[in-house]
Amino acid sequence: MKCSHKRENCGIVIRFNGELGHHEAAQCVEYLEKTMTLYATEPIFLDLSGLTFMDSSGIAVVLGAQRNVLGAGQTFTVVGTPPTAMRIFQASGIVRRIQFIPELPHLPEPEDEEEEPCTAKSTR
Amino acid sequence: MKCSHKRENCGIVIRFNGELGHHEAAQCVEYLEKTMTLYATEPIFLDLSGLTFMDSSGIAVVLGAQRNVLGAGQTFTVVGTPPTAMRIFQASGIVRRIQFIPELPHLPEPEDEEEEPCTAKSTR
Amino acid sequence: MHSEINQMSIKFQSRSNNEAFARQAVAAFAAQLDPTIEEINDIKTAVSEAVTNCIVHAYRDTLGYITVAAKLYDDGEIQIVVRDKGCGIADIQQARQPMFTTGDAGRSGMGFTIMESFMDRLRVRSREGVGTQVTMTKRIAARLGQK
Amino acid sequence: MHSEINQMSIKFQSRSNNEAFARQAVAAFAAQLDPTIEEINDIKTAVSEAVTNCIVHAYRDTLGYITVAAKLYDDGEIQIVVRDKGCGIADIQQARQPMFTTGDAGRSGMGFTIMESFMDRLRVRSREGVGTQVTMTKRIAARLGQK
Ligand SMILES: Nc1ncnc2c1ncn2[C@@H]1O[C@H](COP(=O)(O)OP(=O)(O)O)[C@@H](O)[C@H]1O
Ligand SMILES: Nc1ncnc2c1ncn2[C@@H]1O[C@H](COP(=O)(O)OP(=O)(O)O)[C@@H](O)[C@H]1O
Repeated sequence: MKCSHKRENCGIVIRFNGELGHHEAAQCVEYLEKTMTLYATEPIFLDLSGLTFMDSSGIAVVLGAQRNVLGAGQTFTVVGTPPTAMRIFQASGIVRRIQFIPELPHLPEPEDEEEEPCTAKSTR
Repeated sequence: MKCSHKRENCGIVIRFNGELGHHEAAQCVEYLEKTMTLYATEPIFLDLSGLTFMDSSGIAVVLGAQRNVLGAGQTFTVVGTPPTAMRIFQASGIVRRIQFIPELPHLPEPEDEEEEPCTAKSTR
Repeated sequence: MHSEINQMSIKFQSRSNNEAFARQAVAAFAAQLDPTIEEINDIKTAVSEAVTNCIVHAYRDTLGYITVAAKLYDDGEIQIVVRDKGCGIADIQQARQPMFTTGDAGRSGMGFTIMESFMDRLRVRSREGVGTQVTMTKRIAARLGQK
Repeated sequence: MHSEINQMSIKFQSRSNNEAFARQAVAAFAAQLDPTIEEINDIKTAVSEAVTNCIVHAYRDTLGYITVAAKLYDDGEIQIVVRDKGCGIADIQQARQPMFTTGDAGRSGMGFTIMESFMDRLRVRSREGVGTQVTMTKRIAARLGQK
């Protein structure tokens, strides 16, 4: 499991690569908390498209991230969830409380200030 | 393990894809024999670049292919052997009796009849 | 027909870094039934849930042994048995309810529910102080081109 | 230091389609030492040779059980023990010679030689009619960025 993050037009994108089971969950929780604290006013996207495996441990990881949201422009969205992982999130019902989207929103370059719905709330 | 073959400019190229251990060896031996009989007058290349695993069972497979050579233009060359497999062939000493080359010879298209050293013997 | 064609078992300590080993070993064995990637993922997920339960619940504050046994049948069925000699489950019916957990915030209580929905059948046997045995089966559909 | 940090064992029948399972299971376990791809390939190859020997030689005309046990040590060493209860080896020194084989045309007699050269140490113990035990160890070098 490798955690990384990167600033994109739409906000901060955190990526998990590899297998996410109970053994790896603590590391993911810690990384999410650290990164979300660092970017307390920006939209946060969790990109799961690099997961090669996930079990029900992923549910608590995502729920915990949602609880990390610090207000003032910070939002939390899960992106690119692989099919098997999606079935797990669906079974748990958290798809009703957290936003899951297939791809990162394609926003224009930061220069085009008129159209930045995704980062709108994070300007301060 | 998947065996396949294809005609290329330089001759008939047989490809092994996947893992080659004792369990898969019989299938490989059979495929080589069948294909080499079918193209009895053409140069035969065994492309191992698609092997994800090989143990000492590969030695007998390659030695057997060499014994299949039917004369009259048929030659046998091993191509693209992965590093770990190469160390096995080297340990066995068969690298002194069979030709191992890194890549298929790049021959001009069949139209250019002047330069076809590799298929030269196979015209009849 | 339903005859056994192959079997294996693995035994390992209840350390969380063995979860990946356990699910990958079962996946490597199940590959003999020529499953789809989705079927393999289902099996890995179910094994991961059952093995994690042994580590987190059965041997919560101790180190113990876990065995995973698998059998393949000629009709494409795989049977997987995950066994521990841990604390056992007092009320199995309650334990199998979605969202029920005795674990910490990291547990969602969805383990048994996932095992049930990713496999065809799930049987749980347990005795407090003796241990737990989870038996799961799944039929891998024969595919065109299957050997 | 040389303390054991983890262990596992697998047990399976002497069917040739279990060779892939055995080497992949050991590879999945050895992955905990963060080996390079080359080191993993070495281990898979050595395990494959030892397991194939049980299937082809130890249980030549019969079906028996093979166990593969592995231990990890805190200095990066992996120890692998492959055991059978097959025919045994009459003359171990002779058996370990390169090119010596009692097998058919499919065997090259290079199995023990490959195990020796791909692993750091190889020990063979055997008793005719009782079985054979092959113990192999390899030290995985610590790498930059290793956890
Ligand atoms: N192997 C086991 N040994 C002891 N208790 C178990 C075991 N497996 C499950 N349980 C009990 O059943 C409950 C529900 O398990 P499960 O549905 O897998 O969810 P979770 O693991 O997230 O708690 C656990 O919280 C635990 O109390
Ligand atoms: N597990 C075993 N049980 C019985 N005999 C064995 C075993 N392993 C090896 N041998 C004997 O040792 C010989 C050499 O083995 P090896 O070097 O692996 O080459 P190969 O397997 O190609 O014959 C075998 O031909 C066999 O006679």
